[in-house]
Amino acid sequence: MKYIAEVDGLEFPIEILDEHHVCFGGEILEVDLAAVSGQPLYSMIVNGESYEGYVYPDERSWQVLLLGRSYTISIEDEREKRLRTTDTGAVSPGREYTLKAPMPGLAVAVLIEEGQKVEKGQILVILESMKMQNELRAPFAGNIVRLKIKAGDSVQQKQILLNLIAPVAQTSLENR
Amino acid sequence: MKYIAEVDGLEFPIEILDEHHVCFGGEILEVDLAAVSGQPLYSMIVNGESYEGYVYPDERSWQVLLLGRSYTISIEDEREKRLRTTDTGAVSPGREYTLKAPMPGLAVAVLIEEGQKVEKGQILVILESMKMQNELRAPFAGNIVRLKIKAGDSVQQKQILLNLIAPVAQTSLENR
Amino acid sequence: MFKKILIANRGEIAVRILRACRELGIKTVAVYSEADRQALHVRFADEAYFLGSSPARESYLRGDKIIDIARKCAADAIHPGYGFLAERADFAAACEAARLVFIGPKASSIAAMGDKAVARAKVAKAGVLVVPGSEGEGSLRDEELLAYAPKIGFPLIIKAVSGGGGKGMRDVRNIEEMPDLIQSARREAESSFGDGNVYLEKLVEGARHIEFQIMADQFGNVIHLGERECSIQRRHQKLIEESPSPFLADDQSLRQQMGVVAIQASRAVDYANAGTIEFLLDTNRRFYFLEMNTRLQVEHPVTEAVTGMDIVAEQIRVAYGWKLSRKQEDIQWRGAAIECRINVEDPYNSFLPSSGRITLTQPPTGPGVRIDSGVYAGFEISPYYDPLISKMIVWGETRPQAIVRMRRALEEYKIVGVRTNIPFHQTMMDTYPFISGKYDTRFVEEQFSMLDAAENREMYLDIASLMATLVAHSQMEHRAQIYVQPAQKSTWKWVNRQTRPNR
Amino acid sequence: MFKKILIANRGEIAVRILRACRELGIKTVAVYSEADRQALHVRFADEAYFLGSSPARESYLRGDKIIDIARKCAADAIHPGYGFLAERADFAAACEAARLVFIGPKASSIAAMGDKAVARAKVAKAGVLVVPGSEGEGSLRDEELLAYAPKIGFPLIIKAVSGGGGKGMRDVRNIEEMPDLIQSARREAESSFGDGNVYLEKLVEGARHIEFQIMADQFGNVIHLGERECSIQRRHQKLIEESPSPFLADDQSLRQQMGVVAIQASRAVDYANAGTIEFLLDTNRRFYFLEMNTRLQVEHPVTEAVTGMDIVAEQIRVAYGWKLSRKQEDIQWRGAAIECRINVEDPYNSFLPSSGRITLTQPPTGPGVRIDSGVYAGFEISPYYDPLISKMIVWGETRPQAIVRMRRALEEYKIVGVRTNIPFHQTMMDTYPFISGKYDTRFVEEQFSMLDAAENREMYLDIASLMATLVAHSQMEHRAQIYVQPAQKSTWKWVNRQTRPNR
Repeated sequence: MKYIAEVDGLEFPIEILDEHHVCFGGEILEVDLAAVSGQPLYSMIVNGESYEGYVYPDERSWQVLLLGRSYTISIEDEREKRLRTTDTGAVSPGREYTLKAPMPGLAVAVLIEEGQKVEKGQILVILESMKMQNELRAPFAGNIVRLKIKAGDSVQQKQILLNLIAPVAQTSLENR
Repeated sequence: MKYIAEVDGLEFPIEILDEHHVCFGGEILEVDLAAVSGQPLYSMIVNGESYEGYVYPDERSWQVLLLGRSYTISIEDEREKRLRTTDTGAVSPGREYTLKAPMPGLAVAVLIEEGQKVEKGQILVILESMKMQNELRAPFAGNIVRLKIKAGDSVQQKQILLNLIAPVAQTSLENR
Repeated sequence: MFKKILIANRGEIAVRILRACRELGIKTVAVYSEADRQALHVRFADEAYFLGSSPARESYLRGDKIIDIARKCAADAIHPGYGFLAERADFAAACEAARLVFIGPKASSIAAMGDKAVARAKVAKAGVLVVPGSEGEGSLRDEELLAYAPKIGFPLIIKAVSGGGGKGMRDVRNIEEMPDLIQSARREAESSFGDGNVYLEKLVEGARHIEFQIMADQFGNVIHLGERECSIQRRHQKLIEESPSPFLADDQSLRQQMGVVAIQASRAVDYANAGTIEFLLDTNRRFYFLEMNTRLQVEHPVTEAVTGMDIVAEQIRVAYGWKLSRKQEDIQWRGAAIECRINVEDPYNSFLPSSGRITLTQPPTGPGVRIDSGVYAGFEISPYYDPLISKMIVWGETRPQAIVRMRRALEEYKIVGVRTNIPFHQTMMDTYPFISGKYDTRFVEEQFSMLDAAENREMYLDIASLMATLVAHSQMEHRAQIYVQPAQKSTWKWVNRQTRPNR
Repeated sequence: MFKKILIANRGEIAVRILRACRELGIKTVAVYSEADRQALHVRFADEAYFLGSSPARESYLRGDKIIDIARKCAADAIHPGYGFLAERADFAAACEAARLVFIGPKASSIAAMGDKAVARAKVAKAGVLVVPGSEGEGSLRDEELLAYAPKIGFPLIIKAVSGGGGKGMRDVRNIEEMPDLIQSARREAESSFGDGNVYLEKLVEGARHIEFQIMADQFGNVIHLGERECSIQRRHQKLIEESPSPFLADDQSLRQQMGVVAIQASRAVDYANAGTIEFLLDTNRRFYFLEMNTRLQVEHPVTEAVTGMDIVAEQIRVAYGWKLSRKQEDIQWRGAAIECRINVEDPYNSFLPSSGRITLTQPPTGPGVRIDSGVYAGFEISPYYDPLISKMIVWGETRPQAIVRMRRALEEYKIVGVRTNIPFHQTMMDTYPFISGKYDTRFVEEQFSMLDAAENREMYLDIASLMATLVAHSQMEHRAQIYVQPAQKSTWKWVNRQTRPNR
């Protein structure tokens, strides 16, 4: 099985040869992956080097927490990729981002309106939780297409607050 | 639901009234039992007193580890008990004990023969495990009815080593 | 000695107090909200009583219910911990009225230090510099605050009158942004302390936050246990504390002087039990009295680590009426200690709080490591309370040893199910300003960024990619299809690891 | 300093050594057997290499393979930990030959102390009393041992020549039982050290086992870090150790004297690195040299707790060729420390070992508690190795404080899935002879019984019954049937808890 892992704009071709061998960047590596206590915590020994990290699935990608550092990695098997890249007819659509409440709380302030243009990092909503005022910001520049709450609403965890759409120009590299 | 709990020869009648109330020794108690992390570790609050203990099922009884002390408790619901005690026709059979290997190891010595009479506490088998010589003893006086190993055998965990039968005289109190 | 103590708190500090009681042979009573039936403090206590529903104002802030329970179960004292009712003079008074010993200072001392105006007047009389502010004016309305601001000058800070723990604090750079900030400060103060009153205070630039631990008995004996450096803060929330302070390390006379002042300030309000005098040090090593926390501090363990004294046990002893167990000259400091506060906040997502069930926790152990935690694997973190779930304290023969030990311990600490700020601490421990001890209270917000800091650390792009791919593969395997394609060259080379910095 | 160290061990001690390396900025290499792929030392190491199948003789005793791996991965030193290859002079020599630094004494010192005859001759010359034994005769055959026994007199002990950790030891009361005991001792020695040779030694009655921690560099500097009391043993396996020894507490001159002798003994074999001189003290406070352990001891943390020195880090530094970091006069002792060895042995079932998967572990934390463990929730305990899975060390300002702290910590320590000897330790901490410090090496076997000891503790028959019933009920509920029967009286009364001793 062949995969392409993409992180920070770099692409790593990775071929799984068998349970304990992969071809990584043209080199054969001996690997041993073990889940610790059946958790998303993994012990990986690769050519004798021992690593331990957390691996969480994200919307479209995987987040790896390794040695006190976080990596966002998107993985596709080569078939998928080939199909996507050869399929030149279609235009890659503008990205859509759905802002969900990270935890239950009170929306003490909603600082934008539906249809409004926002900058990357701009504060959209202030959510009070754990006695703290938490600022929810725009992950990238775009337009607010759906606004589902108003100031004073109390929201449940994972409740959808609004949708943000990026101009078509955005490249997939900004996935990070 | 009514139960009789028996420990150290004492009998405690316990009636479960509802999820949070029991009648214990004629007194109504407020109880709240919670399993910790879904383990056989329990937090129990009874009339405001907070206790935490391990509760393991045994062959015929329950073992409770509480405040650094171990209790062996047999529980039967009153129907069972009544049936057993009224059913005077039958003779209560001699107890049979099956000695299983507590863990994998090597039987370095088998100190008894099939059919032999043994005393309570007498060493039956010496099992080497974790580099230690472990003496397996008779839990009560009786006769060896089936001997399934010989010195030099290596045995698996829980493998049956022998069976011991107590004379009919034995009372159930010796369960402890 | 006391027979039974009720702990009017939750989480790690309730557990910390339970431990002290147990070691003193005192029975313990826990109180708990709906969300906390399975909490560690309930499991560890000798007795536990239900308090109310999850929001603090319906449970842990219900002093009336708590006193009621204490009397019913025949407790003879109440330990308030920190936060909640710890600095409420009315609660301390109510305990007294109910013939329950409040393990803390007299209500009058709390009131005196709680009223910033009185507090500052008193210590100012003792010749101590104080940070200029509006506290003398009583509680002002919004327009009054806006009018007063120019007298102090910008930048300034809005602070909650019944504040603490950085709650209800806002920095103000100019008059324009002030109105909104007053609102959000009042909101936060209201929800944290049930009191939305705020006052203004000058913001001292480049300041360090250094505090002194005080211990006093009821016979007028007062000693200090040295200082704690608490300048690593974010939104006025302390994140890392250490003792001794690297800033005072080479300045024994300044430490001496501050210690004396701290003791004077405590005497000024006739203080008994444990307390903390907070100072601001400006870049010219001038120190200003900030406030006194009339309670146990979150960061007390770093002081315990270097002095060997059990501060909570001492609190209980002096509250019972015993003399201090040590004189000032008996206090000896050994080595260096650092504390990292482990919060359920995601440092990669602007420190948003995280809640949910902890599915695995593996605390670091070994030499020189102490964990004070209120959680365990299987426990559900509710959104109702403070995000602090655990404190990691390390001790070393020297500060550098403490830092490397903290690095080691942070890497060992595994918590699955919720996001924590452990990566923030790991990054901080590799940051030059922290290592060299050259930082002020603005460092985290103004100069520190997870991303920039990360730049200085080696990347494991290849390892991370491989790990993610193997995990993805094992999960996709069932629907995987073998797909043959022409071999392809890759110019990319396996990273040479000889140069990897020590983990 | 070393760049990379291979740790030729497993379990808690491998983890302990890994931690020291990490704090020194040294890369770590773990080796593991089939059973240990998921072990903590493999997870924590920078590199990990497979050694062989689970039995020690095919993995952790394979010095050849280990040296081979060390060279392949370019390690420059090997730390043997304790047990396995730690006291094998041939292995130390092989490392030297392979230009790998053996972190421990020179092979010649190991050999000298390994040969009990040489060892005793040397220290006897230094005017130290030695326990009479047959070690001078070389390895004797069974009949020779039986013939020699009367010269020593009964009771005596059969000991393994390449012994340690109580393995292959047997007490002999009379000549009749001796033949069988020789056999089982040889068997155990063979399986533990690959050497079935044994010798005889007089059994000193009412003796206490007190040992001194030695630290020496390669420049002839030798210091001692004080004593450890190790008399709480079962089948010659230490179960609890403490420092200082309550027996020496009031006898500074004897401590002084023993320390000097310990240093002399080490010099006698030109010793370098960490080592331990074991003494027996008889009831008349006469002390006899027993043997020297030329390695790190399981119980080293109690010494670290009272001196503040990191013994493993110091081992690595002196092995690299640095001078001792402290002089004798720099060593200061603070407070008291106790260690309980947590074994997977069921104290309610004649200490039979237990194996299986640990489903939950909740180590105690808080002030003054240190855990050194090699296991975690989800780890499978295999039957191939030592039953020691964890060590709990507590420190207190005084011995009584350390004891109450240990009680507190033992009660907090939750391990589910395997049976441990924690209840044994809990019982011991409540036992008068231990509390008063009046015990000898025979105490556990001859005067201590879980049952008798339990008699002195309050029973919770009612609570235990209720808990078991509620659990049983919740599990039987689905098949439960309501059964009405005439009400019945019970003369039994709810137990009054006011009198319950503190937990």
